[in-house]
Amino acid sequence: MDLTIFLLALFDGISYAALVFIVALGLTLIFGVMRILNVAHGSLYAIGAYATVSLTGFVLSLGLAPVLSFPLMLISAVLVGVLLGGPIEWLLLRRIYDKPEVLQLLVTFAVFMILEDVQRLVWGTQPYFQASALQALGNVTLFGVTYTVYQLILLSVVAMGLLFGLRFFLRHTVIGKLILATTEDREAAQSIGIDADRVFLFTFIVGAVLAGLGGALASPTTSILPGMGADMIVLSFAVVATAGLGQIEGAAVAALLIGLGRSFAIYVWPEVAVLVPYLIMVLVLLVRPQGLFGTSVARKI
Amino acid sequence: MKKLLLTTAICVAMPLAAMAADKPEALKIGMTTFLTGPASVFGVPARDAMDIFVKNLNAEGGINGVPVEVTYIDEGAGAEALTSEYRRVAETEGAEVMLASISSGNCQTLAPLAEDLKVPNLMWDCGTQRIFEEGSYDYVFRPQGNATSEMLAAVAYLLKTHPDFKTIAVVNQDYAWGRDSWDIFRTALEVMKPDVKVVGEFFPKFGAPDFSTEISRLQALRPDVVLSTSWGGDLDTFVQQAFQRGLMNNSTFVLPLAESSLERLGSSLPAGHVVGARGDHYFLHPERRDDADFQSFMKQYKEATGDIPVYSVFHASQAFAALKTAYEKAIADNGVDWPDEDQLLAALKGLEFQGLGRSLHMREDNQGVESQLMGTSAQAGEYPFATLENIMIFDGEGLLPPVGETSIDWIKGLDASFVDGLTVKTYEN
Amino acid sequence: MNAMNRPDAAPPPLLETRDLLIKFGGVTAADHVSMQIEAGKNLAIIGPNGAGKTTFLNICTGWLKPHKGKVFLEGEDITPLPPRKIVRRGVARAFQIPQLFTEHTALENLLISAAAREGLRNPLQNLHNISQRDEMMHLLDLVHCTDVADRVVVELSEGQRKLIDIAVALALKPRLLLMDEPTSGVASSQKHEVMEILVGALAEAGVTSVFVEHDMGIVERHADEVAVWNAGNVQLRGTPREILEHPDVIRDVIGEEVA
Amino acid sequence: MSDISQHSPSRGLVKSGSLPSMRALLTLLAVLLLAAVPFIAPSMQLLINLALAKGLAVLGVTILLRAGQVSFGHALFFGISAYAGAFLTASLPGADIVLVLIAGVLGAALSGLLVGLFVVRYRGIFFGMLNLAFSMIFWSILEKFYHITGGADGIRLTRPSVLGMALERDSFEAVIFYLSVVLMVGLGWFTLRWFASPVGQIFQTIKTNETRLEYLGLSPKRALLSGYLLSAMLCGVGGSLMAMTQGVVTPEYVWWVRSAEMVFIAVLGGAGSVRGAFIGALIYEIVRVYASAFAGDIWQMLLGGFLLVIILFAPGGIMGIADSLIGKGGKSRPTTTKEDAQ
Repeated sequence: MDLTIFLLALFDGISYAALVFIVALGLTLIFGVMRILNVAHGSLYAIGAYATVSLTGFVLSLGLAPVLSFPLMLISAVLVGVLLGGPIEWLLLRRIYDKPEVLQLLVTFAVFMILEDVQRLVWGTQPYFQASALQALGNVTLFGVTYTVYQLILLSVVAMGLLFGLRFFLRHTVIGKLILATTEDREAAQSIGIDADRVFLFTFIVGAVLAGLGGALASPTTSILPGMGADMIVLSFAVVATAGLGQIEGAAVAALLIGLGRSFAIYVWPEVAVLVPYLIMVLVLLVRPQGLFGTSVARKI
Repeated sequence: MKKLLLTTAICVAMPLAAMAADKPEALKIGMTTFLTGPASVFGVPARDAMDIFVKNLNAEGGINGVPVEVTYIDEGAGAEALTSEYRRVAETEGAEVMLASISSGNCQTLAPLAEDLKVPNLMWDCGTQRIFEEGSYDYVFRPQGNATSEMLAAVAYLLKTHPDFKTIAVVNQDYAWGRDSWDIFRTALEVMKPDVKVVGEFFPKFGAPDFSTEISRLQALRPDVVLSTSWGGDLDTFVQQAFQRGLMNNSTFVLPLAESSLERLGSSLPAGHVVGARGDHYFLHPERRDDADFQSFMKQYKEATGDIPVYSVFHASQAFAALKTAYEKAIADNGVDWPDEDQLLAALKGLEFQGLGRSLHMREDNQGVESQLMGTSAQAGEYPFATLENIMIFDGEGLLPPVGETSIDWIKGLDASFVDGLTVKTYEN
Repeated sequence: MNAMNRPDAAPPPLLETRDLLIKFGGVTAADHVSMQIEAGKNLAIIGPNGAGKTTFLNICTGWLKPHKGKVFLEGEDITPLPPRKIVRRGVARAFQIPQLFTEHTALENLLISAAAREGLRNPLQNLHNISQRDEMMHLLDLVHCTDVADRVVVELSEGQRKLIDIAVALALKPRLLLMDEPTSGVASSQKHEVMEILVGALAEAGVTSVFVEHDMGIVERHADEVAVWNAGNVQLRGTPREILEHPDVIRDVIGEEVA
Repeated sequence: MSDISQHSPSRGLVKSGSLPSMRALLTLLAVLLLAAVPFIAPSMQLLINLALAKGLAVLGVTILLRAGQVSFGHALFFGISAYAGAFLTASLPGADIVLVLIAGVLGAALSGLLVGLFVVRYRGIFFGMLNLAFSMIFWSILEKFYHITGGADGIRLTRPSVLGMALERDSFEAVIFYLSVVLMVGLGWFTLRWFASPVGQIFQTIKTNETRLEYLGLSPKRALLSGYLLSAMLCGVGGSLMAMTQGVVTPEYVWWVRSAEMVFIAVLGGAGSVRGAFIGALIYEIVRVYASAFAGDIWQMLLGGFLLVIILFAPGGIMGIADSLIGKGGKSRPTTTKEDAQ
């Protein structure tokens, strides 16, 4: 493999990893704080994409500039977080925090099934495509290969921004510290007057916004169609488990591993590309059962 | 009306001519189609079209006075639900004819089942050529072509329009259709233009949301031709991403199923790429677009759905036409009010019928002979999406292996003269 | 075998540790502990909280691996073995916090222990019908828990669970039983009675025991020997009388107990 | 993690007194009713057959629930067994039904051992997700190596012979149906006995205290492996029956949604309940087929809503509801009232 191909595979891997990371980030945040593995995350991702496409289509039909699709992505993501994430936590998850993890997981699975049909009822079955945001940024050519600025640069920048932004938010803001305190010991946090319910609601909404944002950012690059959420959820599970559940920086590393693994596989041995995320997950967990960055808790006797 | 009079006359003349079945209250048919899942891009339009066909026919009084009722079965609900529901509709609801299915996998499951249940089954959309090449059936018919005729038409059109290409790469969906269609295409290319080099073979997983890496590789490989038999969201994503990154300026794309994506792709499918339609299916069919039945359907469909019809609508029209024609033929041939099953099967054998495309007929192995329409994309400006120019319609007969031969073996015995031996009509647009 | 290398020496002690070292972060929980436990005696371990008593039990049973040093059971190096293999060699353990199958009844906890001991494998035999049932009922009787035999242990009092925890360990018919504060959950009025029964049962079955204890009254009456733990090592060792009258012990250990 | 299993492991250990219990009577009635289906409701036969096959696989998942573990990848063994049968009939046309079943279960057992040796080191979410990863790897392989596996369209499993006789579809389906009923009763009975046996009880202690298990001189991993193997084999039996009933196997047999569906059914029926596995499968399958037939494209939504209602309002599942209807109350001490042993 010569250097050019190596670099090409690297670029592809990074832009793919960036998108996967943004989605996995919300999943791992919710798990880290609430100990819930949210299967409906995939649906929120899909709905974020659908909402962006619809809003952008509407704005464009009014004859407004395509650049507006960028703020619309953010608006869609927030809408998903507040209108869907909020009620899911408030109406459903709140009732089951004392139930076993697996029942919680099944509740989110049920929400996933329901939202899959909601998407179909609202947006139908025909694929949507809305690439105006992608086209607005144009292309860049490297080693004779054309990349879109959107995928190669914007997605990576957004991913980095979210990573460092979330780190800063959790460690240096009051709300962030409240979240961290609740994560470490819910009862202790409540005893010093933290409203854990509100922290959970807030966290879930932030996680859902991240899922929606992932979908919104993915929307100009791909067809929006039924079933897109199911694939994404399995992939981001692999990222999150490889990283160690609840590990934010770890998710970035795992997303890169999986993204690069996949793109190098396409250059070297395309037939195994689809296996790569799972192989990496199994190999990592074989060596480190708690994930790359997870910490194992020794049982006290 | 003439047929009806004839039927009545025969009935009067030979009252004891045949054992007739009682005329049912309604002709119940079951149709499997994707209402959920990615393939609902074909399934839902076909269902919408079917509703129109049935409504129109029943408004005219149905078949010999018998109205038609369709029960739809969702192929997206999974294999168990599909087979149990298929049996329920065929056995309990008493459907006389079944139309199944879109997915080739489901056809392979349901064809033997139909044979066992002894219910006539029209395979209305699935592409796999294997069914009749690997088994013989009395109850299963296919009122359409198959993967072999579809791929050979694509090869022939490519060789006629781009005789000088040297390299080809393929990006197909990773499932049976993507693999089988490439097998046929490659085998044909090897015998008809042996100097072509295959420089890349990619089978991204079904429903892949991103082809960036494949496109980067294709840009580095610079093949003359890029083939993709993908469909639905996969095809849309691939073409959009390829278009965005300029790949479509360097390579000619051959997209045998792109007719079903034209409207969605909009301006992202530039001029000069090869588009196919799994048969002679095109909402501006050069031979049919001025016909009254064609135009009135297009209008009804647009009113009902707001879209232009895609090939699955044409396939549904063919299956429905085959069904209707077979019943009418059986009634006429036997001089009965309503045919029994054997009479219906006899009528289906070698049946000639016409849906929204050219007229078709069934071969002795129950495989339909369907013409194939190929064209080149053009952004003419009349529609906000690409339309076709330099359209060729190939006669179906020459594109199928003789009865009893398997496609791949037959294609291996062909050579470069095959293309010139085909019957083809060419239209500007 | 070490014993073979020293043909003229006395048979090796039942349990021996040599130079055990373990650190948690900056804290040295076992500081070069070398200790011998002879068969047939009840050894009490006393010492302030955090002195490393439980850590010592954890190392001896294989739950923790020492950073340095070795553990020998009758001369065999058992340091690398996991707890289950050490248990199989006759070392049973009862815990400070009872480790029971919380959704099973008291009797079932014992039956499972018996089944584990006997290696019962028949998938069609009901656990309640195994031939060790009477033996287990007897054990329950011994720890005064017959009346709660069919209660799920999660519903029982802390004291009852501690006793059942010990009974579960006894059901394994060990040679050596390590106990972590066996009477801590038992009402103070019953502590001596319980220890009486326990020590009697141990003697009857020929089981050597080591128990961590804070109650000096219990130590005085029921231990044959006492080891005083401090800062990760054995500070003193002797008969209960010698130890309890030792001025250091009165200052460091008993004083704390009183406080 | 999680005591998802709503059943105390010790339930059923003590046989209830001389009173023939309501529950045993109802079970007998239900089995007789099932056996009569081909005569009284022939149109339901196939549906119920598929539900029984699925129920056996759900029983496998149920076993793990008793140890507090949940696998989101048990469709793996379902699929491996089905493919083993398909490959067998492909290379040995007309192979006997018994042979197909044995090949399938062997395949499931072998793969269960291999995967099991690895996953028994993990608990909780990781256990669930690793199982998922393995099933997804196998799924990708099935899709990728389509020249061997037939890809997404799968491969046909031609009808096996029955004790040397080649049967028509009708008689074959009758054979498969009664074979499924017999296997349900037999394996259900065996599982109940196994649960109550020392090995089964030791397996179920994984849920409550592995430390004590280790200090009984037992290996928690090995204990979990024994149940894992049994669960894989049960999934294998289910997969084999399903494949022979359907006559075709596709990668969909292994797809993660199917694994999730098995857990779904297990919870629906009453997590940890042997009868619940089959009752859950029957109800699920019927709801699903009729929902997809009569509610067109919202069947998933209906099922999702159904699941939510069960988890939020009837966490004991259908068996929990049934128990309270029979009037035995969910909260009383299980040993004296509820017997799993027939």
